[in-house]
Amino acid sequence: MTALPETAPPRMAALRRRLAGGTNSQWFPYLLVLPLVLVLYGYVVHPMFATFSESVSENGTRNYLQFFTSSGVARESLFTSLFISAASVLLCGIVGVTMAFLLKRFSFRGRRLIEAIILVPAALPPLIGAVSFQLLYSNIGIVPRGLQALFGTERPIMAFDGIAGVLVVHTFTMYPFFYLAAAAALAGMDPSVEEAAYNLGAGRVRVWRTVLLPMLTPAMVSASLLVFMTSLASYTAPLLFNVSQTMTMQIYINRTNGDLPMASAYASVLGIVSIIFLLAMRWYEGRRSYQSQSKGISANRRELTNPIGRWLAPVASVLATMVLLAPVATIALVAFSENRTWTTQVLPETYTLDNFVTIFSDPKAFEPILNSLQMSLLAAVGCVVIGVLVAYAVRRLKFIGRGLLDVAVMIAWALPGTVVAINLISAFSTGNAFSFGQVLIGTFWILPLAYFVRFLPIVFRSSSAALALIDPSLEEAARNLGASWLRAFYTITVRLMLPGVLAGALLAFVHGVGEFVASVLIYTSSTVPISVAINNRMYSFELGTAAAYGMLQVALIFVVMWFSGRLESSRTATRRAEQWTN
Amino acid sequence: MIDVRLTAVSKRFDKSSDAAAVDEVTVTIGAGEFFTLLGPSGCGKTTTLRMVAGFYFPTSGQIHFGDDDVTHWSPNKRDTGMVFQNYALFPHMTVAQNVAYGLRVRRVSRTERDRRVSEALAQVHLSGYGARRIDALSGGQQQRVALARALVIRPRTLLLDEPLSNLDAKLREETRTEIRRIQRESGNTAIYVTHDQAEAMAMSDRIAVMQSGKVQQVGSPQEIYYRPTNAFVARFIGRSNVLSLPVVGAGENRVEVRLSSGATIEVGAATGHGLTEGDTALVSARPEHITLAGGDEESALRGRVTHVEFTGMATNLTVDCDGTEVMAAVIDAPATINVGDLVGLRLVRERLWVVKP
Amino acid sequence: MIDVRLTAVSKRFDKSSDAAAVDEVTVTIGAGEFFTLLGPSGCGKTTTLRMVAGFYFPTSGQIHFGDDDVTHWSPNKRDTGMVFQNYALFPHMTVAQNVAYGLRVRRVSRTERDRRVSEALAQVHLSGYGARRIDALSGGQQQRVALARALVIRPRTLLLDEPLSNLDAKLREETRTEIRRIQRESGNTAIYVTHDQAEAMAMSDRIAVMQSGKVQQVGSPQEIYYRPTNAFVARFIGRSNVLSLPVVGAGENRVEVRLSSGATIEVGAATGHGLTEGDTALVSARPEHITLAGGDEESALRGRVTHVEFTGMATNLTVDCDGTEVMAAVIDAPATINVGDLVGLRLVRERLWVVKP
Amino acid sequence: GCGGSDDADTGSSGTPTAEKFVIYSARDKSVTDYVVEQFTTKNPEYKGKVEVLNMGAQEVLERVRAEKANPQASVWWGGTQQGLAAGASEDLLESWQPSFAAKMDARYKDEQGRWFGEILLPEIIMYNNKALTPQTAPQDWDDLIDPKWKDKIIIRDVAASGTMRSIYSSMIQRLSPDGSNPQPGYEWLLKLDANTVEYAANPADLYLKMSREQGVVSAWNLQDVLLQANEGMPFDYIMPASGAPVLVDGVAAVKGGNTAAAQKFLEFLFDDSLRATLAKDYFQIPAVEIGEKPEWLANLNLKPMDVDWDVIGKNETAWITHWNAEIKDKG
Ligand SMILES: Nc1ncnc2c1ncn2[C@@H]1O[C@H](COP(=O)(O)OP(=O)(O)OP(=O)(O)O)[C@@H](O)[C@H]1O
Ligand SMILES: Nc1ncnc2c1ncn2[C@@H]1O[C@H](COP(=O)(O)OP(=O)(O)OP(=O)(O)O)[C@@H](O)[C@H]1O
Ligand SMILES: [Mg+2]
Ligand SMILES: [Mg+2]
Repeated sequence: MTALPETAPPRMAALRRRLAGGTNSQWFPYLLVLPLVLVLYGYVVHPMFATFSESVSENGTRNYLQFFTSSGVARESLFTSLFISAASVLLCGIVGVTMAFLLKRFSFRGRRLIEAIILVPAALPPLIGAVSFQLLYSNIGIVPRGLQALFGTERPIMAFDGIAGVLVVHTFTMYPFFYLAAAAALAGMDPSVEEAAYNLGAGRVRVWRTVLLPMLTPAMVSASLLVFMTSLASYTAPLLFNVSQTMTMQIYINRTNGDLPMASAYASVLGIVSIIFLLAMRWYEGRRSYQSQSKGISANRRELTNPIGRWLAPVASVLATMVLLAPVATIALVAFSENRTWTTQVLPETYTLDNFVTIFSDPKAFEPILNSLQMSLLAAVGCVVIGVLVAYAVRRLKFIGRGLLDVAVMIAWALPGTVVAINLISAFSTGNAFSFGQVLIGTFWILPLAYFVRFLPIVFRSSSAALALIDPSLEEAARNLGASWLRAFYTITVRLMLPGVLAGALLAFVHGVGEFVASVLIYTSSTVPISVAINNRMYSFELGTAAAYGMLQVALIFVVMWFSGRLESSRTATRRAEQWTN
Repeated sequence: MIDVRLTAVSKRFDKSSDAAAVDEVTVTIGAGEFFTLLGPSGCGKTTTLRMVAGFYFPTSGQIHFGDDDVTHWSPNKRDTGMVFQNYALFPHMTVAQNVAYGLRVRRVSRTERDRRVSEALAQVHLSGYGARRIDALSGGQQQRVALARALVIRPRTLLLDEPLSNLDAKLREETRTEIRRIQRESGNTAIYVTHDQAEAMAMSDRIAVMQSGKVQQVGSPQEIYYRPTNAFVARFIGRSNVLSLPVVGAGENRVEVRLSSGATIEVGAATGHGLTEGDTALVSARPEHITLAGGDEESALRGRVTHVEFTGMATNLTVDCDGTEVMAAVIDAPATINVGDLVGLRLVRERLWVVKP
Repeated sequence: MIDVRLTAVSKRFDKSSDAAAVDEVTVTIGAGEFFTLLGPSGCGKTTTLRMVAGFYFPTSGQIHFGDDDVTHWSPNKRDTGMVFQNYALFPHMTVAQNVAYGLRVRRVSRTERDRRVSEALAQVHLSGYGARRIDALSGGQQQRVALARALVIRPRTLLLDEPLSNLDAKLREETRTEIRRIQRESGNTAIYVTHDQAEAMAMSDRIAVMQSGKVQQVGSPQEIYYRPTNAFVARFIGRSNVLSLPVVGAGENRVEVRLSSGATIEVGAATGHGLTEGDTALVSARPEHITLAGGDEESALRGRVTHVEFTGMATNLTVDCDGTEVMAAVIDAPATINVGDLVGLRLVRERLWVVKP
Repeated sequence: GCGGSDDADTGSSGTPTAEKFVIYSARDKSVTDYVVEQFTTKNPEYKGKVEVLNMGAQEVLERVRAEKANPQASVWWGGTQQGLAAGASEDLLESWQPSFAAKMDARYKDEQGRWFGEILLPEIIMYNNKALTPQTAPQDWDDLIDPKWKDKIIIRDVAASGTMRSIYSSMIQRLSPDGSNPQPGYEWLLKLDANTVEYAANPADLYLKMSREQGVVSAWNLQDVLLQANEGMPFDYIMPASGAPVLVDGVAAVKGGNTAAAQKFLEFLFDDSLRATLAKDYFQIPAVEIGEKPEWLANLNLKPMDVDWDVIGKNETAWITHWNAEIKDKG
């Protein structure tokens, strides 16, 4: 036993007694989160305060008063942004959860394929991805023009414009947040709870409404936070669909105008709104418990016949696939069309391989791809390590400042990428305490670090949602059997969180590969990420070449997703889904 | 009237293996009957119950509710109320919300619902716990919530999977009276799984004894106790001596066997026992049906006492009769009996019964 | 030698409310002792056990293991093996992996580990189930895995929270013998929670009876059964009549009370019972300590039989004695006793005991 | 910056052991690739030592601004007059006097030698030559606000584009030479907004929408129109009758960078034959006259509008902010 040696001097003994608690001691949570708090403080919180003080530097609170005057752009932008964000959450929620339901609860031909491509929209390359939406759904898009040609109308039909267009893009690119979270939660849920509801006479819809969805709350909260904040910080979509009265557009415009304080005011408001939303969600989630209280482990085998599902699910899924793949298909069309020949036609008339030839004939063509892969992978690993730890600390440990830590992690997500990048540059262009005296700007490490800071919230959130469903007594059992905290943590807790963690890591990786706004400010010539390569082609209006690059990126992410799908023992998943359909 | 009928129901979890969790079970449960499934751990009780509830589909066989073939109905159409062995409470709801769930689904009005919920909570001695979160309850309290949730909807068929296993004796007795009362009043059918034989005996109209997925015997508690079909049932329900004795004569409902002393006795047997002279019959004799015999009695087993245990009302003896250990629970045993004594044991003839191996 | 000591341990889940789940519990458990916590559902047994294991910290009070104050030690330092009431099995591991977990942590060599795992599985009758997934086990099988997982590491202190609640009588008896054997062999301490009084009586060296978070009595099974401190303990452990009788004389360890017939009898009482002439004493009399009295006996209770139940060895009578219902379990009751008969009941003097309210 | 001083003394010696240097460029990648290749051929000691990062003009400013404490770049190549001026006023740029400065018109360079105009960007009217002919296209700025062009005009979103900011500011300044009364300009822009069918997010978006005929007329810079037309896009331009505002696009050496190399590179950039090639192949109008003009340049009857860039410099932010808040999408 760990009895203290009697020879220990009294003061040593006192200290050792205090530390004897080990992970039980009240210091443990602080020790665990201390490094993280430093990182977050240095790169997120401190810059955030700097931003705030910048916003009040010149004329005090006057910048903020603009948000309260009825005619101001500021207020309108705030409302528009809030509206877009709320609507995006709703739409993404509906699409994501429905897809999770169809794919995880039914088995049908082609389900695996859809599962593999389901995240492709999230992998759409920046700029070219947005362009593909325009080419599809806007006034000049294939669909409206096709319909116009079909019905011979004067104007394009069903063209998405303005806020509607933004919402389409948001729904497409962000529903994976919901899909992944819901899918992971569905897999981790105690099935007998659902059975109990059926047994009490509830129909499928009712069970969803009253049991499954509430039980998915942690996942929904996590996804809602991510989508809400992404929408709030979304830039390209409003830009392309001409919704200039949004917060991010105003930040950009004010920066270009050189009105840095006003831009900072916008950024601060963005942060404040995000914090309020985060706190509201935390409160909502915290009211209930979601951990299974069942005794033992119930079989994951439930068998329900459902003739409607058997037909509906495949049909719905085929439709979904078409819609999902449309933007990618559009990029493909562009990639195979000759630069600048596709103008007023509904579809391009001439096709060519030139764009790919152009890329492949460049000896350095693969460099951006490899760079992006490498840096995103590094960042994803970092996100997993830190994100999981923080999620654990915030959910399971009691310490002062728990809520603040939660807020700090998420703030990085709410800030526009440009702001994060600029914060990083100022933090690392000289050696200081937070960078351990290292100058990172101009080195390889700055980009992975940026991705890490930006995408940590994804992993953190999804891990935290996964953790909410896990019965803490499992970890207790491991501790009781003699496992140290660390061992219990990685052999039990992390292992059970894995679906959620993997989902988050995948998203973080995918986002890393596509990241542009921050990358463009900190990349170096040896670390050109793929997004910057695409962007360069875009600016010289070599759409086809850019699209060809985009296709490479999509293909690459597809491969990664396919592999990670295998990793997560898709065999059991399939079996499970089969049992549901029976 | 027949309420629930299982016809040759089997369930194989693993298509490749040939062990079935439930194997060709055929039982018929009358309306209003209190029917118990009894059997050792892992014998297929829960699996059977889950097929009745609709969570598993039989690999083969049919399930009827009255005249309806419900084999493939979805669970929510069946109007069964199940207490899950693992409780399966809704963790995101309070105690009262859990109990009220089934009533909500049934669109019971608010006032009526509140009334019934608090009534149900009172029945399981949890009044005042309505607003608690499930994770702030003790194990036994959770089990009672699960019970209240199933009872409150007064389902056509109650399915109770060890609903009292985590309760103390006092509470258990009260609750079991309560369950029985509710079931009788509503006239509904109940299928009950328990591992407590006394409970099964006390509560049930009929009992099905299962082993390795197969039903060994179905009958009233008395039938099962006094006329077990086979050695397993005889031994599983209470304690029993199963003696191998040579058959010297056989009738339709009786068999004549010879004891080691040479005396022959007639023993009851089920119709169609199929034994003839020369066979060896297995005869079940419960300890309390064995008494001490006078030294000169002919039809007695003789042996040496190997163990004596005084339990108050009766004295438990273990006697070695020619290598067979025989247990006897003797009332009014002389205080002088000691280990090593030679005793004679008389079998209470009317209570002996021939069982299958 | 003292192994586990709880000193005024309290646990309040809700700081605002004044109800404590565990309330000033002080018990001392010797090394190698088999100690049982007994009490109604929700009385704080699990909470106490969890504080010993280190999952809850006492709101106040200390816990010592030997000379070490372990109140704030982390669970993995305590070398306790716990069977959780809800099993807490690792869903992502097979049966064998679950059982092996504690051994792996202890760096037991592979061969040794395999040996001990299969031994432990055999002890709980699950040989051959090693490769199964946990969710492919029945409830009772899961419980046995949980038990094996705790037993296999031979911990210094075994903490068993209703480890047999989902097993059938046969298996339960076998497993309980096994647990006792393992515990005796290793000489380690066990704290056992059960709701089965017979089990508690049969297994325990000492029992603590709890109610609403408070320990009511600690003692050997005999003490608790024959000399309960208060009416609650008397009624909770087995069945008991608690009669209110006027005190006519008091000694240090005895009290003289008057029966309704006018006769006085001497009843045993704990030292410091504090009763004096004129008080009313509560006297606990178990049904089996009440026999039928001859019609002329003086020191007898008289009443009319309201209920007769023949249970084989004994006949349970309920008799209404001047408004007090008295239960008696009479051996050799004349077959002629019927409801409505007037009977006399004799109390077995040596077994009566004065209890606190 | 500490990094800069190290580089300075090694670089100034001009030995073959040259230090590497970084260029932030808002120029097209094809241009930068070509120029750098020429540069290293001529200065072999710099082979493999020149790094070019291509990005938007705004990003160059953001980056240089953020890296002030430890500059990473040595050359800022390509940026509007306004952007460079902002950089200069924030003390981000090195002040020096290159050999070509003397030949340069004072309008096209910073007084203190912190930046120098490299090329001139006339802002003209652009149209889709499949939908319109040179005759049917609008001939002057004021034609753009004619209701007949309603929903025919596409504008690259103004606030984020140097080109567009210049054009819009010029339009205001045109109607109020001292900039004191922007109201007539605002009204003019309101009418233009009424005719504008859509604002394009970026140049690519503008080209896409123009070529797909969501609109057929725009205001844009000459070089890009010619480049795109040369690549086969259906674009052509009209030199506005009342003149084209001429923007200056310039270069600078970043303060604290590898100054020696930066100066060497910038000197090379003003090499006559190089500029002739760039003028010919990339439609650049050099800020310093070159000897042999390519045909298109010779035929270009550039008619500069008389724009007071100082007035614009003072008011641009206020005007564009006003436009953004009060005019955009309100006409
Ligand atoms: N996490 C909690 N929060 C609030 N109250 C709790 C919590 N856990 C238990 N309780 C309450 O504390 C009391 C004691 O609970 P405990 O689990 O110790 O009971 P128990 O004796 O183990 O009962 P059982 O035999 O039913 O398992 C109960 O009334 C219970 O409702
Ligand atoms: N999902 C499953 N997959 C595979 N085998 C299973 C599954 N569920 C149960 N079994 C096996 O089927 C058999 C019957 O299980 P069942 O749960 O019906 O037992 P039970 O009679 O309820 O036992 P207990 O009293 O222990 O709860 C057991 O041997 C069990 O291991
Ligand atoms: Mg079971
Ligand atoms: Mg408990």
